[in-house]
Amino acid sequence: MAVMTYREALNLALREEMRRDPSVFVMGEEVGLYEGAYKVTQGLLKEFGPKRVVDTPIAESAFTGIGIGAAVLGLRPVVEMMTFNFALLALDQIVNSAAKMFYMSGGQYSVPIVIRGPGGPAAQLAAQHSQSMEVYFYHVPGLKVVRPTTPMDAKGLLKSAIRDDNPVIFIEAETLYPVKGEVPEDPDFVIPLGQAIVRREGTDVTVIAYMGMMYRAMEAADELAKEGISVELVDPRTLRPMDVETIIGSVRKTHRAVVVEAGAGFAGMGSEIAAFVTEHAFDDLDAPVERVTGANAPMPYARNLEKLKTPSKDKIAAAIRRVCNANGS
Amino acid sequence: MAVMTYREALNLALREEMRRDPSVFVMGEEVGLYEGAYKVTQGLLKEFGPKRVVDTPIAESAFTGIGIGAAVLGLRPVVEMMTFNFALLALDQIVNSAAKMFYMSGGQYSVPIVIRGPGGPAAQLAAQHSQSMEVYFYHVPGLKVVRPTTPMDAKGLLKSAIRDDNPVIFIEAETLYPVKGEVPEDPDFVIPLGQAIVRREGTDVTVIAYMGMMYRAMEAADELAKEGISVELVDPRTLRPMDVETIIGSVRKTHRAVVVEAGAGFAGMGSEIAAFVTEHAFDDLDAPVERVTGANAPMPYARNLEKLKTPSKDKIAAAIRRVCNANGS
Amino acid sequence: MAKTMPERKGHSALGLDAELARRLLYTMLLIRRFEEKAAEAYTLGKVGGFLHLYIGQEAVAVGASSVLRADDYAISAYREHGHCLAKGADPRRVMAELFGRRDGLSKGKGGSMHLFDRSVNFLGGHAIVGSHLPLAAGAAFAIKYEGRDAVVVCYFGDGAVAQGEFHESLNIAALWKLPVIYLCENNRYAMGTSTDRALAQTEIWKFGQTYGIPSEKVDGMDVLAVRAVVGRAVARARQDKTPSLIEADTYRFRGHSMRDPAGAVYRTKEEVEHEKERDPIVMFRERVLTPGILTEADVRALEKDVNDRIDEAVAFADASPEPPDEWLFTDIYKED
Amino acid sequence: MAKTMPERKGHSALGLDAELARRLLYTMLLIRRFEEKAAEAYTLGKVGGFLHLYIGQEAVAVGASSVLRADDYAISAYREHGHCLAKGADPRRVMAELFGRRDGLSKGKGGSMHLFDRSVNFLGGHAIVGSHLPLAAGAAFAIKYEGRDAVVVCYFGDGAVAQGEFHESLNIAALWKLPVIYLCENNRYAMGTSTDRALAQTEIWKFGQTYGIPSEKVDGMDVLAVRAVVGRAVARARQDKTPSLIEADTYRFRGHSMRDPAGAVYRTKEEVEHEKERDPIVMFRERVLTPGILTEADVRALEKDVNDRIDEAVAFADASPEPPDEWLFTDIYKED
Ligand SMILES: Cc1ncc(C[n+]2csc(CCOP(=O)(O)OP(=O)(O)O)c2C)c(N)n1
Ligand SMILES: Cc1ncc(C[n+]2csc(CCOP(=O)(O)OP(=O)(O)O)c2C)c(N)n1
Ligand SMILES: [Mg+2]
Ligand SMILES: [Mg+2]
Repeated sequence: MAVMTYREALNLALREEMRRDPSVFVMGEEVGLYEGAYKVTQGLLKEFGPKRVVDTPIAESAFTGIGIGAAVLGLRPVVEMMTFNFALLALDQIVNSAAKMFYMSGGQYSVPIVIRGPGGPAAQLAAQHSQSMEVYFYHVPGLKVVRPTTPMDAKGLLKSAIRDDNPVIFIEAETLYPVKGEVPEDPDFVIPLGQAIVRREGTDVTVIAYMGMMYRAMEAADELAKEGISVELVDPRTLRPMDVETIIGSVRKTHRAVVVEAGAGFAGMGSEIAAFVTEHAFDDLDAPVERVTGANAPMPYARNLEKLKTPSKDKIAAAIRRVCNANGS
Repeated sequence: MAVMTYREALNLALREEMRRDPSVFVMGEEVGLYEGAYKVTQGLLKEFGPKRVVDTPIAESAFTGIGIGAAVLGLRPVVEMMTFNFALLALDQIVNSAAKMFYMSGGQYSVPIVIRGPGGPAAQLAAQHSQSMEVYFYHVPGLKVVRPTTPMDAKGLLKSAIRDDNPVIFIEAETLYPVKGEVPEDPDFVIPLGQAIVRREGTDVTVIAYMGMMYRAMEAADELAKEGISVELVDPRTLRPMDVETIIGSVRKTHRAVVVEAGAGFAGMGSEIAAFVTEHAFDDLDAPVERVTGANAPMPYARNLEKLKTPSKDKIAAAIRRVCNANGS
Repeated sequence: MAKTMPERKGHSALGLDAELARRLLYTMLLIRRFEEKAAEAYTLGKVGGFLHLYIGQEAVAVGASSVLRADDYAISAYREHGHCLAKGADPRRVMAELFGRRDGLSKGKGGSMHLFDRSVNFLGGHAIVGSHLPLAAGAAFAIKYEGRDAVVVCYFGDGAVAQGEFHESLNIAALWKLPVIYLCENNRYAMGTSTDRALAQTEIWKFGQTYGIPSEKVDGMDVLAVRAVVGRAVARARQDKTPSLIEADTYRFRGHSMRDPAGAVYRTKEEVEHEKERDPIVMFRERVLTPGILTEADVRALEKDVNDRIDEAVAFADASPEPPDEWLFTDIYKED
Repeated sequence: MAKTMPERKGHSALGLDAELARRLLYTMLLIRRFEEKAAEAYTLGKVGGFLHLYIGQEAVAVGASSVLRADDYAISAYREHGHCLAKGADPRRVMAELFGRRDGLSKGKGGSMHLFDRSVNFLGGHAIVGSHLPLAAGAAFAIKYEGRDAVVVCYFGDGAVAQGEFHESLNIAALWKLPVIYLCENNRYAMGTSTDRALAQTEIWKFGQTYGIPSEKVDGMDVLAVRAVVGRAVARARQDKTPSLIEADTYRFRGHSMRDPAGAVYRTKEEVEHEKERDPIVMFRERVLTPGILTEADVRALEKDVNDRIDEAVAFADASPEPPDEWLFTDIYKED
């Protein structure tokens, strides 16, 4: 194991897969000469040359479609969205071409593409540049959707995504790029898509969270441990396919659940998780599932308002306390 | 009251609002000379002329953006998506321009636009032309989202949408256009956005459904009435803002709930409804909320497969029976 | 016997001998007959959804495909029966797809708008106007990446020209020198919208000039003219990866789809009748009969072959069962 | 005293008298100084997020705005401080917006990338590249719908030219004859991508030709040249609703944003130094000093006015409180 940043882990995953498989290439705005707006592709142009590290014009729909077309012919494109906010311009290609081609062709043409880049709340980037974008993808049959929380997951899941024969939406986070963690250097290390992970074992309540919210949930769990509340933390890692079993298994044990998400709450990921947890573990639940979500507002620029938009450690802790104090306990 | 089709009711709403307010105009592909791909705009070109009934090239992003720009200056555009499947091409404009401009400008520029057209399952139109599109919109703060089930609602809600100062996504259904019903001819008749309606009173279970699914739920309710199960049918009509109160009120009374939706089930509208019903009425619920949803698959072309994709009356009835037989009763 | 096979002698053989005449006429007749039967099946309720007929435009698909190799690719929009058949798809499996049956090209899951045939490198039937233009560039990108000399022909309508993806794709194809031929079938209408109501520039080929790529207009009713122009574009794409924009001046004799059967609101009967005088099949038949390249008997024999083959296709489709219910959930994800 | 007010004598007065010279120089200086102070505030952590400086490009906004009336509109992307100030916004409120304070133009909710000022018809700051081109056409549509003779100036970068919305908007603006002036500030780079790596056609003005609209290139470092070219375009738009495409040849002296301060990876130091010799403010100062249109004393007085005004803007922004917490939830929906 080596200690490296989330950014470095992604970079290593790209390098390893590009070395392993000549059909893997990277494409997007500023991925080459500029080495990535967030430097995830640093050094790749130097190692692999312009054929495999392709700078594109600002034309999200076209270069995503080009990636899809190339994937249909058997290449394995990794298309970078400089940020996922811009993926709305390519959404038709992703939803109507990438996700459906295998089905519409009756299994003739698969689309082994990865579309990756940062998404979610950033630092004072305001309404158009700070959106939690997974909501546009995880509903869609034909897509897989990954949100990796740790450097290790970033590496292991990105490698799986690249090797997957289906379109994978891989949303990183600007705020996590500098986060450090242990990462296996073994180029054969992968983490299968569709497997949640229990990040911390506990007995009183299950908290389901990912990305930045997992880090805040950890802080909340630390705080609550001092109060005698034992929190189990589950990270879905892959949002589609969702590892329902691991989550339900945990809730069956703890009898309580809190879902945390950064995005706006109405009809978000938390809604689905709350719904299936309740469906599958209704009789095991001692309290309704609590959702702690981003405010139902666009992202404001002002620092103080921005802070209020996304769930804080305190809000998460308060929700955990609430479910733990709910009757039935 | 007159009896007219859903299509005619929409047409009448457009006419009345265009007569009432010269700033209302209609824009989209084939809305004028061709009188609408589905004839919703029939006769409008003749009555209002090409200045107010504007045929556009096939350029969804641009003409939606043009509508938004015109709305910012105070006009009230009604932009037709020939079908909502094509709205993905305009999603960036809708989400990043229309929904956020009022907020980003600190309340200076509102965007009184209606974007309307059919969406949802149609007849053998396959994967790209038969999608339930509301999922891309109801999550977004700044948008309102309407799905009108009956001719009366179609008229009353479209008029409210046009008068509303915010961007309203108004999704009709191809399959409902020929459906007939009573419609007030009074040009002052409107139905406020954000109000659910109890379409049928009942005591044993609340079924929440809209559009085609409401009609199937009605058939199921008829069938179940014969078995002695009394079904209350609630139609949200507006998905955002959602009338949580009416739905919760009904569930508090019946203690059981089934949500039906045509779209794919994972992370759809049903997830949100199931989640908030459980949150608000957990102690009143005698069984977990059941979701009856479209299959998590793209829409197939073949008639037999297509039929399986969308919830049938039988599937709805079965779910209602299941919740009614769940322990707790 | 004539088949819809790619020419074996190489694409530069543009001289009109009996073999070539037979092949071109056969394929145009095949498409025409296929569609007449499909329309019939539609009115009988055997074909559902939207059905967009290609009748009148056959010379474009046939002329273009006649210069393609088996390892070249074609991709199209939703009016693609002709493109798919001309690339060599089996009419039986195409018809079965329209019928929504298990032996259809896409197992009945795609339908008329989503024909795909991997065995002949037909990359589909795409129904969001403009969306397949980037896909075509992507296929061309892959060809170049792999160092092959295949090419991609991308058929699209005049309606797609107003879409942003037209511009984005042409710009990138030109910038990166991708071996793709953008072949616009200008049939003067996008549904009910004539080109002059949709485009500030109705000479569509001129758009290519700004990007600095070879751009030409061709009589899309003349199969030999199409063959010649596309042949040159294919040679450029093959040899030095130069993309092209070609505008084929053509006309659809039917309405936009079976739901617009007359197609009469936005154009006059006279116009339609006048255009029908340019029927590409009638004209080409004259062209080969007059100098005696083919005889009347040859043509009758071809017609009979075609009719038999299409009757067989209908019978095949009729006999093919519905896809099994489980197939609703297959082909969503590819498992390794 | 000079103000950033629209000219009162009418847009055709292009002769360079002292009054005009003062106004143009004042506004360019104002923008330059504003941004220098904004950059300072950024390094002090008072401004957050992305901050894109306009330094080097001032002649474009100032030349263009100088021919606009108060009832004309302007709209831009995220590098819009200059466009907003040139249209007449109060620097105090612009600075307060950058500081995220309640007295900012957008109450602190928008920030540097989303300046809006209804009082001067500035339609915003839009941060999705290409997305405001249709919005500009929409505003022009509304003007025409209402029978007014106002116009819209839409500023955008060379990077937006590759986006589909560029093509869609130009086509529709030309087709419908909308009174919009598309003014491309070609500063040769979109972040780190030079135009020749993004566009098959780097002479951006040429794109307009295909749509049949007047298209011109202008030296974007020469405020009078910009004024003249945009003045003609405005006259055409006002009188007969003809849209135009103008390419202003300009350069950004700083990096793409404060996060790319050097802007040195993709261009050479020599290139930057060379371009700085075209500094639009230095050049214009020479231009007015040499023939004595303004005196050195005049210029010094202007500079002092500008510095005072910007100091005042910073003080104002500093003093303005944060927006109250409740404002997170206001301005999402407009209630009637
Ligand atoms: C993005 C999008 N918008 C609208 C439609 C609806 N539509 C289907 S075909 C068509 C007209 C296309 O015309 P053209 O490209 O000229 O092709 P043709 O039908 O003439 O072959 C339209 C508007 C669509 N399928 N996709
Ligand atoms: C759709 C979209 N893609 C990517 C970005 C990221 N981005 C921000 S600015 C920029 C470069 C734009 O360059 P240009 O249009 O030339 O304007 P300039 O910065 O030179 O003023 C890019 C790629 C974005 N904001 N929007
Ligand atoms: Mg056409
Ligand atoms: Mg630039």
